[in-house]
Amino acid sequence: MLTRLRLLPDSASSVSGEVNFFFFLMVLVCGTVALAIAVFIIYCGFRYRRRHPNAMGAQVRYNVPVEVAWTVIPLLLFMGMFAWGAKLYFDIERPPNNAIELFAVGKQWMWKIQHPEGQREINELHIPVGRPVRLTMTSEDAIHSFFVPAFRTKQDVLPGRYTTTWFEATKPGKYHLFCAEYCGAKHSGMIGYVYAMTPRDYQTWLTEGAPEGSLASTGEKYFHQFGCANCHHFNEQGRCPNLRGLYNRPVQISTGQTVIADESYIRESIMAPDAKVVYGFDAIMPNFTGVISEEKIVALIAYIKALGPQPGTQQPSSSGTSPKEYGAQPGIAGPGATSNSGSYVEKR
Amino acid sequence: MSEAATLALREQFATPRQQRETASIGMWVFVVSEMMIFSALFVGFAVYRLSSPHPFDIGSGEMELTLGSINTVLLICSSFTMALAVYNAESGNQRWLVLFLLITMFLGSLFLGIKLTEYYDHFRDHKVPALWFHYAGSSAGKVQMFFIFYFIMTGLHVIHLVVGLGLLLVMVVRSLVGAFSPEYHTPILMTGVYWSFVDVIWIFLYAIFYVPGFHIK
Amino acid sequence: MLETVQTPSKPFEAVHTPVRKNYFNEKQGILSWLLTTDHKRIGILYTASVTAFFFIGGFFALLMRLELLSPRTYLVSPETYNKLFTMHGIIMVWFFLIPSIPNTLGNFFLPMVLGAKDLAFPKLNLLSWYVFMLGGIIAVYTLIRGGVDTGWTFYTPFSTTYSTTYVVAAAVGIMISGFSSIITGINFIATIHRMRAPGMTWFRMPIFVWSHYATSIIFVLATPVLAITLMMVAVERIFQVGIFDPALGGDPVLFQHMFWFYSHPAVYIMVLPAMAVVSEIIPVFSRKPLFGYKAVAFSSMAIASIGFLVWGHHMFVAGQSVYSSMAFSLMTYFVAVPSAIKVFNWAATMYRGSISWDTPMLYAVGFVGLFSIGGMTGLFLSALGLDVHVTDTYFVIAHFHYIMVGGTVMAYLGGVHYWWPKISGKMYPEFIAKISAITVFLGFNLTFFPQFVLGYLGMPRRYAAYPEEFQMLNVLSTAGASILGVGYVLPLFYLLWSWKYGKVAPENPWRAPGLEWKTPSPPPTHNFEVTPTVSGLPYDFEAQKEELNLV
Amino acid sequence: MNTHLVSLRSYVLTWLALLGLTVLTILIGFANLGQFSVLIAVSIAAVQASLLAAVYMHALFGPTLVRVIVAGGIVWFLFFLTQTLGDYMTRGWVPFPGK
Repeated sequence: MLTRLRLLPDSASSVSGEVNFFFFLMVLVCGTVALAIAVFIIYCGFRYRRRHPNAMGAQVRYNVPVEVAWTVIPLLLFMGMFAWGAKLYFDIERPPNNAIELFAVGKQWMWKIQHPEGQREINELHIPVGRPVRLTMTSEDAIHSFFVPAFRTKQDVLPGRYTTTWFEATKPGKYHLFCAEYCGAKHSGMIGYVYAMTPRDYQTWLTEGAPEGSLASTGEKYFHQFGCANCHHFNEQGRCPNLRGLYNRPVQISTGQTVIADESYIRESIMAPDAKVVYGFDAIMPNFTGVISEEKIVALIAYIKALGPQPGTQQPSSSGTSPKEYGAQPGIAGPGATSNSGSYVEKR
Repeated sequence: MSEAATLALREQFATPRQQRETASIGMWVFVVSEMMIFSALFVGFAVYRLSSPHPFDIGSGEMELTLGSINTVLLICSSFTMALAVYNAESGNQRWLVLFLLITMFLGSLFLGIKLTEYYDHFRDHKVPALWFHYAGSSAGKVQMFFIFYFIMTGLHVIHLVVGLGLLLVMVVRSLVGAFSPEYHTPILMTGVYWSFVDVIWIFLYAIFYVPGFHIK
Repeated sequence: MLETVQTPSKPFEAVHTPVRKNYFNEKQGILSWLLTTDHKRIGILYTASVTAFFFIGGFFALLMRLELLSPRTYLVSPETYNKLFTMHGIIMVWFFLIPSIPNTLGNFFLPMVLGAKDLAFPKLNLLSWYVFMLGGIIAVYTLIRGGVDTGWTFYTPFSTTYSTTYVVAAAVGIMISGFSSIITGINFIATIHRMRAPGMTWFRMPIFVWSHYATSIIFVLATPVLAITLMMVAVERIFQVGIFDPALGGDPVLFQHMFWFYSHPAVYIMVLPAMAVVSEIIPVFSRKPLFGYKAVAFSSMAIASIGFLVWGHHMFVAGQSVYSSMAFSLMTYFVAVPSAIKVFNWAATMYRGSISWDTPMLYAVGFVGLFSIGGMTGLFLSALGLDVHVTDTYFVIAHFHYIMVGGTVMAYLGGVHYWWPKISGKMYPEFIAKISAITVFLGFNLTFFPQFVLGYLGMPRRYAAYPEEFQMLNVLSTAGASILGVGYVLPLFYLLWSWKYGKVAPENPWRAPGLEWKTPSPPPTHNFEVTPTVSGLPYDFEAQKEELNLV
Repeated sequence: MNTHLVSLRSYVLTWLALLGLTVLTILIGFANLGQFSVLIAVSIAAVQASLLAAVYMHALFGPTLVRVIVAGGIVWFLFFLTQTLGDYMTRGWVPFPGK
């Protein structure tokens, strides 16, 4: 029985060490204070216990220096905790540029993972050690939460929206994957494992899986199946915008604002096409809500990402810096935008 | 101290002044609490309006601006007549007190009638979310969101207005039996505070639901 | 009225007298209770109701702990388990913790501590109990029909779209009980402002009043938001329109903002009155004025106001903006300062006191210890980078149970024992009471301390089944829960027993300086035979030395 | 008997001011000011609400406590509004998507 008793979780990601360190430092600081209070109270309880039924304590009401001290010192301590916590949070939340990009769809009650190479996994996630992995996640129903204790990472997965999380495994092994946001009857069954593998094992795993095709090629299939290709031609003659080179570029929309065509924007354009219509086009695209599943959208996004730039134009850098304006026709586009993740930027 | 004031003094209070002030504080705290009820809806509306301003403008364009404006004027006038009722209660002028209370009730009922007419128009135009909603243009979901907030907020306001009318009726009856005097008319004061609060809420509803749609028509 | 023969010089010694007329025996019969406007009787009505709800909620907790003995589901199905924790949360939060202290001890003692005859609006007070009971009955009806499985947080879109249980009924029940909170808040605020005894200025009010004032502010400002949020959930569920459902253009995170705008301050509704009780008990059993009175009074107000600015710390991983999270985290650290000040002040009050370890003091000191641990683990949760790992795990469960059970319930029991002589006119049995206080303390720690470890290990909350490596700690926790259960059942029996068979209590058994002890036990219907006047600071043992026979 | 808290003159002037502001609101609505029209309309509504509260609801003439209560309520509402909107408006600021 005792062999089952564990007191500490695995520490297997690039941030887990610092989280551990911060945690135990907090335990040390708070533990010391708690112990001091306890010892003080017990000491008073014995030292000043009532020895005579009519006895009265010292009639002291306040002591300003002492009170100021125990207001200011905790405040400073707390500010330190805040600063460190915030810095750590920033590190946990901001993905590096060279991450492997995977997609996860949560639904009652399973995790579906899609690799760009085409592998699909359910309640399992295979990743290489030593490379950051970024997950773009969404839910098909209630809110879920992607939680890997060994990586000290957790992110709610919301329906109708993409959220992201990232981690870099540092130790090969098999780690728990939990859903941490209550999502219904079999919430506690929405669990799985993350397999962190050495790069070589990972390569083997990738090739052994032997999927029919990459995620992008699946997306291409859907691109034709759902009739996208009927309007979205890869030239400027179609009734709809040319999607080549769209990904991660600024797009001017009909209200005059500019948005970045990231995953969220592409998803929104499929599910609510009239929300942000590209400047110069009519809102003729049908609404695919309820027609297409989140997993198929993911494949379509992978396809659009893989389309690459228009022949003859410069390949944008992978981080999306200095992007070119993406517009209906050359020359219509407004000034370069700096917005991110589909947020609005007022036209100057 | 008049007999009415003495009779109205509850046993937990020492003086009529203490009783009056306590009532006033209680009423104002209640008003602030009511304000927080609407505040949640205002915050929700602000969030959605900010994220999709154009569909919300379209929604405002569906509002009947004449009726809305008339209603605003009606409620402002009713607050005025309510204030006059309070004024006459202070001077013990029973007849005028009852008259102004009745005018206030009349204006309030008129508002209610116009509001219900508007609701009927929305129903006719298929603008009632869930029951009968149809919007042909783009972003129908967001336009519907506008109407959801419109119906919840104005509906809640109408409920408050009806409660106010009920209070006024009670005040009319109590005035007629001579319950109030220059020394004791706290219930009239409190009714006045409540009624003006209902007016305040409407003024904000008018600003957020009707005004942005004027230039669309 | 029968005259008391107690000698005024020794109000702390019991004298057998013919039974006086008091609030309890002056009128008899069920109707005299159901139509009463006496704040003391309404306090008793509330006490009976919340005790019933406490044991209903506790029963669910017991079933949950039994289920968690095994890593696999063996006792109840996962669906039932989900209903168990939901109903446990709903009943404990809205039908026990929120009204627990303010509506029982607060109702009973706020006017007495202020030297008033009654609350400002006695009829509204009675109305609040009926409204509360209506809400409670709807909640129990929900329970009988099969319960709710959304978690007490009602997160959308699960609650609005996917749950197949009685969400609307539960939401309506909670909404209605919310109005009882609002009524109580209005009543308390008006009372504190205008019903104080002659001479009782703001800085002569005991902390009990200050804390209840702070609580009332939260009642009045936060509860309406909950009511309207739950109404929107009900509307969305009934009409299937999208207010929060992303499929129709809504935003589930907006629901979380609105919900926590109420529910975080609600935590302070639960704990501020507990602090109020402890701030009364510790000075009396140390025979020493509360140390740093003004700091404690202002920290109550600071908690009530800053407490409104921190709700987003429940949403650090919920898809909230990073900058927003930082602002909320910063505010959370600010609100921790006044809590820390209070703990230090309570400890300092004991220094150089004359400490007597009666049951109320045991509970109060237990409160200080458990509340400190609960508060300090709150610092872990408000540290952004740590919260990512521990939020939505058993770490959170342990943290808020330390605050609410270790804090509020300990203080509630302490307060009930402290004022029991005044409420019932009888003394409770001291020895068994001490045993039960220690049982509660030990059982509590055994139940919830292992959950901190479980949380850091990564066991998510609301799991009916869990990986085997968590079993050992869960078994420990369940063992603790059974001890805790015994500790909670004991007082129910010996307190009721003592009401009939206990020793007669004197007017002021603890030789406390507060106004509520300057009237017979149990008090007469109008609290005081003569309206008291106040001429000095609270907790003034020195000034009442003669009267209380202290040296 | 002169026991009036507020004079008749104040009541009438307030009434006229309220009606005047309503007319102003309507004019603002007709002027095509885009998203500013709702902002201005709400600001005017706030002025109207203050007038109503101050004169018709006697907030200006009653005890200070009443004004404190109202101010407190407004401040709390603004906390609620700004902190919630703050989340939505800062979501795109950080160069990583989906937050």
